[in-house]
Amino acid sequence: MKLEMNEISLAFPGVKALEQAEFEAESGEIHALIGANGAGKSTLMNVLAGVHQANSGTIKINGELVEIGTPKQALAYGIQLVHQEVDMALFPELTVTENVLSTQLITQKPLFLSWSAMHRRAEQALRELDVDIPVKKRVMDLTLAEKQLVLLARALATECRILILDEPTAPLSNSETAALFRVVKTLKERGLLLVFISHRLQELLDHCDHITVMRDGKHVLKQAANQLTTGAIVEAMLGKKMEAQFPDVPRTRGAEWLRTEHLSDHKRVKDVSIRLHQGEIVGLAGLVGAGKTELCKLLFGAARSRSGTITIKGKTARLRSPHEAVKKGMALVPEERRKEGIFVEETVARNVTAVSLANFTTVGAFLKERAEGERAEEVVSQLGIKTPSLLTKVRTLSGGNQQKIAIGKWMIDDADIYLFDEPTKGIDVGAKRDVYQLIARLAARGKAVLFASCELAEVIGLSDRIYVMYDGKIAQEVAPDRTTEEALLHLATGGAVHD
Amino acid sequence: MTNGKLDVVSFFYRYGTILLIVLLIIGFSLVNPAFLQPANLLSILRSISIVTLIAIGITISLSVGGFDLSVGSTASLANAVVISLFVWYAQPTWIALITGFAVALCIGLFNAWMIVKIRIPDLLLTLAVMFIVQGIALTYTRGATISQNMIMSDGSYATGQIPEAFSLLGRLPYIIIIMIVAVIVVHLFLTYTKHGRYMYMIGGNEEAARLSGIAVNRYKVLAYSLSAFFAALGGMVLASRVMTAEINAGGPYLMDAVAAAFIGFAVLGAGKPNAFGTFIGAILIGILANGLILLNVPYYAMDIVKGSVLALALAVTYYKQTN
Amino acid sequence: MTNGKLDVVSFFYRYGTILLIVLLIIGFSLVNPAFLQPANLLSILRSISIVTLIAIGITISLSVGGFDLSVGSTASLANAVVISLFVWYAQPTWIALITGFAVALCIGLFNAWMIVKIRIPDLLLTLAVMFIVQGIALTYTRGATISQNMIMSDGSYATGQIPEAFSLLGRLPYIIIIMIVAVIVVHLFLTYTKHGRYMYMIGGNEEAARLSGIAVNRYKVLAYSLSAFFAALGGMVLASRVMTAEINAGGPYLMDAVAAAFIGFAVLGAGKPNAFGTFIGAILIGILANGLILLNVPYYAMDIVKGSVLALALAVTYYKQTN
Amino acid sequence: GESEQTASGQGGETSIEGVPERFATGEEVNVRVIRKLGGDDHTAQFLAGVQEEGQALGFNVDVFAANGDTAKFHDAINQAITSGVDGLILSHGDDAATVDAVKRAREQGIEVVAFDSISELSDLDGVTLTSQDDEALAQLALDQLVDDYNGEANIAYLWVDGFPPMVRRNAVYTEVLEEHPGIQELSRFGVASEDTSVQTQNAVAALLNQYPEGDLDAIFATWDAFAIGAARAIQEAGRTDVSIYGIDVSNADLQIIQQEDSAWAYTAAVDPKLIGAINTRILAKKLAGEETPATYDLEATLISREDLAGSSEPVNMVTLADVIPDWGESDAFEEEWITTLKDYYKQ
Ligand SMILES: Nc1ncnc2c1ncn2[C@@H]1O[C@H](COP(=O)(O)OP(=O)(O)OP(=O)(O)O)[C@@H](O)[C@H]1O
Ligand SMILES: Nc1ncnc2c1ncn2[C@@H]1O[C@H](COP(=O)(O)OP(=O)(O)OP(=O)(O)O)[C@@H](O)[C@H]1O
Ligand SMILES: [Mg+2]
Ligand SMILES: [Mg+2]
Repeated sequence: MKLEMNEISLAFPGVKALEQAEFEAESGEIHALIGANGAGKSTLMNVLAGVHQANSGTIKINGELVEIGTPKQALAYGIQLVHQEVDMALFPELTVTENVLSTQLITQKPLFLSWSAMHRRAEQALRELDVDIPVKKRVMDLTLAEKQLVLLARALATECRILILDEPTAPLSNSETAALFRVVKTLKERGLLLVFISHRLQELLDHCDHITVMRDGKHVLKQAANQLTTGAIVEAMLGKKMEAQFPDVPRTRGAEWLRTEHLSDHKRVKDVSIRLHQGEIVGLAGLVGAGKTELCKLLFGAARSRSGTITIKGKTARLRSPHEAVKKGMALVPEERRKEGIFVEETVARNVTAVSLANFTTVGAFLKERAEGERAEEVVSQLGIKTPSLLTKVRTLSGGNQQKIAIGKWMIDDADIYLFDEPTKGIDVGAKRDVYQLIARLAARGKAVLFASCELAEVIGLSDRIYVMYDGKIAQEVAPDRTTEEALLHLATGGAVHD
Repeated sequence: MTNGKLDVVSFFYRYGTILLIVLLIIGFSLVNPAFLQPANLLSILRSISIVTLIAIGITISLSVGGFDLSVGSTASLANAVVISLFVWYAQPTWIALITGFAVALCIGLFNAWMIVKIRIPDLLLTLAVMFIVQGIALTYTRGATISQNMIMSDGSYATGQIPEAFSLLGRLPYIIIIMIVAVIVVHLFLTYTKHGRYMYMIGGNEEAARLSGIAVNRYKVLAYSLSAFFAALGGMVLASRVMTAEINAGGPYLMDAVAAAFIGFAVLGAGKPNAFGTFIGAILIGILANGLILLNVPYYAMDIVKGSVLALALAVTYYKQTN
Repeated sequence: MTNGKLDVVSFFYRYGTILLIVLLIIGFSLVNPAFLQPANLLSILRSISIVTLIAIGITISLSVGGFDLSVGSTASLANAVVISLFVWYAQPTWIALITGFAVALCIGLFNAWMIVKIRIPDLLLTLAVMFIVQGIALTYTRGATISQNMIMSDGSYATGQIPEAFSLLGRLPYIIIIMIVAVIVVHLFLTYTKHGRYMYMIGGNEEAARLSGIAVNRYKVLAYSLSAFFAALGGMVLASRVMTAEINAGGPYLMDAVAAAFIGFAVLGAGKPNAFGTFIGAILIGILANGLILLNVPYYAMDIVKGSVLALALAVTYYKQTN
Repeated sequence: GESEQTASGQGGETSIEGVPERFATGEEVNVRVIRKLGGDDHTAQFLAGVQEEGQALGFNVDVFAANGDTAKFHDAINQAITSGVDGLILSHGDDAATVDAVKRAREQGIEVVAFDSISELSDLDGVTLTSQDDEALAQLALDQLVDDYNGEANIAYLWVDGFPPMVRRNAVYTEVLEEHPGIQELSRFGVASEDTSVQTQNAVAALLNQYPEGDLDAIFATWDAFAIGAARAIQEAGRTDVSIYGIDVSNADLQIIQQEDSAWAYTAAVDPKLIGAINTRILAKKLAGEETPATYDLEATLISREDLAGSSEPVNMVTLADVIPDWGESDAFEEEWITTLKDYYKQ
């Protein structure tokens, strides 16, 4: 089967998301779709899946013109899309079973459902993915990674011919990513066409057959993966050569600013003792579910600890809310941006100034909107946020640009201790570099940075010291220049310490 | 937190409302043994049947993530239509019933159409429709009560009689049977059929449902039609019970029905609008109303107790999420 | 879609409600020139002032993503407290006002506490509190109207008088001034201050607001206190206008206030609850009620017109998102 | 009966002399008062009247108001029947189902008195239907209006359909208009809702703007909630050219009537408390097994602003009796044994 999308154009108010975009792929291949944030990857795939209707252009399957106006029509052609924003595609109050089988129920005819059969099918679909999530659990109680897996299971549980995975690996760690690609490979062997969107270029080069690169809504390159290098891809997607990934900004380590002793919440964080100095980037490495997010939330007062102490700049702190943490000079870029980081119905400017409004007030707390706009403009250009204007609602920005906004809002106010929880998730390589730069510059300016990530390479590349977390505990502290990804992975999966 | 504590909390979440009902029954019957007489228990069931029917309508609209505030007026209008067909036009029972349901269906379809096509948020649209339907009901009856032998505007007397068969609807045991059948059917429908699950999916995440290829609009139309249907059924049972059509007769049921549907969320830990829970919610309200009269609580203080018990039921339900 | 069409749609979104008001004014004054007399326009403003004050309370609660249904009962209670302090206890104006506001504040704090600490959803909790406060108001007045020189339960007569100063609140021009000042202050507060901005952010995404270091709970407490404050202010202006405390006097304002606040969402394209929009919404409702009386529309048909105009306003507002 | 009251056996068996057997032993009498309306002052006074009289007679009186909810009204009646009360006083049971309910109550041997309820009740054996004489109320107020303006007046009519008393008052109004073609109805308004008085106030304010000074002479308000709203609106508009002729009275009404320049000139009324008291007395007679009539109309009185202005003290519902002869007093059904019983329980 051959899929052709020709001259697809689509304009949203203020942006031309797609301009004569082209996409061609065939069954039995894994086809990577690459592009900078806002290049139009998700939009193009949304057109294919019937979520958006193109203003012009044609879609052909096996040379035949097809009309895809609704998700239902797309499903009829066997087109399945695993959405980038998982929360947009899940039913939080319903069980895992119902979420996995949500497209499935359609094809079943009997009036009454058999719950036991449904649970079994869902379990089976999950087992194919090698994951173990209780099927009767409600999806709102799952972690982001688990939610992602549920979505994958949903796609697998359905008869499908074209499976589009829009950044499925963003919340996954290396081992889960590997498991995912195993599944993807078997699907390919079954003759499916897999479209894979990701910003992790290496994994695409390793696993994909063809690569299509988009830039600014246009097709720029299609080639077999084995003829490409990361450098070539990056050049195609950014339109310029890529400099060194990890910045080398000189910094000096100062006083100890954050310290925890035996910090526990008796659930996901156990007996964590870490320290963080001024002018230092400390990595927090660990697989999905290791407890990194929970630890960050404890440090930020967003969750309650049950025992242990937190010391900030030498003073024991009892944080009862993020509000208090912010007052003590802390900042957190949370993991789930859509739920926790941004205000989707507000404008870019208002998002960016959300935490620093106090800087833009006159007496009586009245706002100085001009000053606010000017500062917002600076942040937008500093982070390279791609937005039609400062007054655009954040809802309409691409995933990566939303992530930049979640980071950007902490850039105006001067916090001292920065907690980054997976800050590079879903952003393109160019922007990743910008984020690394930004973090390094923060440290150089004498801030203390805790950098939690499940991408071990970036932890190694950026950090001065690394704590490896496993099962809620700090497995070990390592120095980045004396370790490798393999060694970290070993520790992060509960392996014993070799020296 | 220890597991023991967690269990207590989730026990309360599941069984809190039912426990509250049991405690109230015990309390009331200790104070006044008359409370436990079968006749009194039957009166309680009878007294909640109209609220339950209307609340089931609300429950269905809640299941798709909507909220139908127009059910009270729809009940009023159905009440007026049915009685007027008997009294003014001497129609047989089946014509009256069909007409009543047809009118309600129009309201349901109008609601759904405005919500689906114009995308007016449910709460706002049904608020507007509540006023409109209330006005239509009032205009239809010219603001007067319809009753047998009433004086018509031309000075003659209305000659139509309300058929005996119709008056059975509001009598024991039929009134209770209608309620129980409605609860069971809707509960099975929502929980064990494909359509019910789709409705919950739409309620849980409309966008995701649309992406899953569910015919969201069709189910919303269904939900608002059913909601109007049950409101009309409630209005007709009311008509049969009081044998007249008073102005805005269904209006006062709205708040109690909303309360019953909301209490029902947590019953047995469902966490979702569900017909069985709604029934339990209605029972709670009904027992309170009945027991407080038996205890001679002054009528003006009853709202305090009702509100407090509602708040307590909510607190028990939602305290779970606090920790 | 062409840009021209887009502009028409967004023009309607922004100015639809105001256009509707202008059309109504032109229509009514063509039919009956009396409509445009200054005296009549003042009557309209006077008639909407209480609704506007209560609706402002709702608007504030909506801004933090909540919904305060207890405002109507709070207004009733404030009305009863103020009049009773005058009539039963012969207190001076300032004590009566302070007590009234203090009582309202307790309600607001209770609402906020239950919502923030027990995490009961706003709509449900304030529904329960609505019943409770209504019951408290009824019990406090023993279900009777409080008026000067009334007979007390011990057979004596109430001797307190309502001070002249207090009765000014409900008279022209003060009643209109109070309303306009409230609209302006709240509008400035919500739109141009840091606190207002924070409240909208909480309404937009509570979790993100919390993680942005905004003291979410504190703002919720503020919002519900302000909501109760404006409800109480509405109740007191009502008290001054009618000089008695009727049973549940504030209750009927709830629905109109909700309608006004919702219509206000779209005014000038705000897309959010906002005090100015709420005021425009109240004006729309007030003009309708007044104009329809001048047209001699039977009262029972007024609800139809009111509901239809509300639906029209909503349709104009939300049709935008359809395309 | 005897005029001497004697009570003996304070410690043991009670026996009250000179009263019917049913009350002689001091055996409990449970009375339930159920009113369909609620939320207005008339209700509060009516219930207070029943309660006061009932307690004076040594009854246990429980009251319930259904706030206009018919089904709730019936739930309360059912419950009263189930719990086996001795007597029932119903008020405003104007729906057909009330007839069935009262039939059932009678089958259980419960004595029933109903006020302002559906007329079929008077056909039931042993039931007394009392009413305010609505025709008389309307006639009194309208006659005064016709008189004052010599049959030539432009008026506004405040009335709402849907309630039996309103229907009866309207019938009189239509008749009077036919008889006096000089009386012109310019406009009408009426709502029955929880905030009737305020809505009326806004509506009359609009009407006053429509009819400038001199165009409108009088307002006939068929309910005091209308009259209150109209009076306030006229006062707010600062007009003195319009007079209100109303029906019903409450303490709040009296305060408005007595205000300086009040437009409310006349109101025709029956003392609601007295209604309650008389209903109770009729019930007592039924319990005693005495003969009672099938219907009873309570007499209406016309209260004028001038009457009230004559008083040096502000007048309220109690002191109204000092101003209006016979107000609130009636010895209807005040049998000698009833006085005896009251005296006994006074101790
Ligand atoms: N619903 C929408 N309304 C308006 N603009 C939109 C909408 N969806 C996407 N856009 C815009 O279209 C452009 C392409 O967005 P798209 O989501 O396709 O990017 P992407 O390539 O998937 O980026 P990322 O890697 O960040 O996910 C962006 O500029 C975005 O702001
Ligand atoms: N809301 C939740 N409900 C139940 N279990 C949860 C929840 N959130 C996290 N967990 C579990 O707690 C453990 C630690 O989760 P946490 O999110 O802190 O991990 P993490 O290291 O940050 O991983 P991730 O890469 O997913 O962010 C995991 O086992 C996860 O399954
Ligand atoms: Mg994307
Ligand atoms: Mg995490």
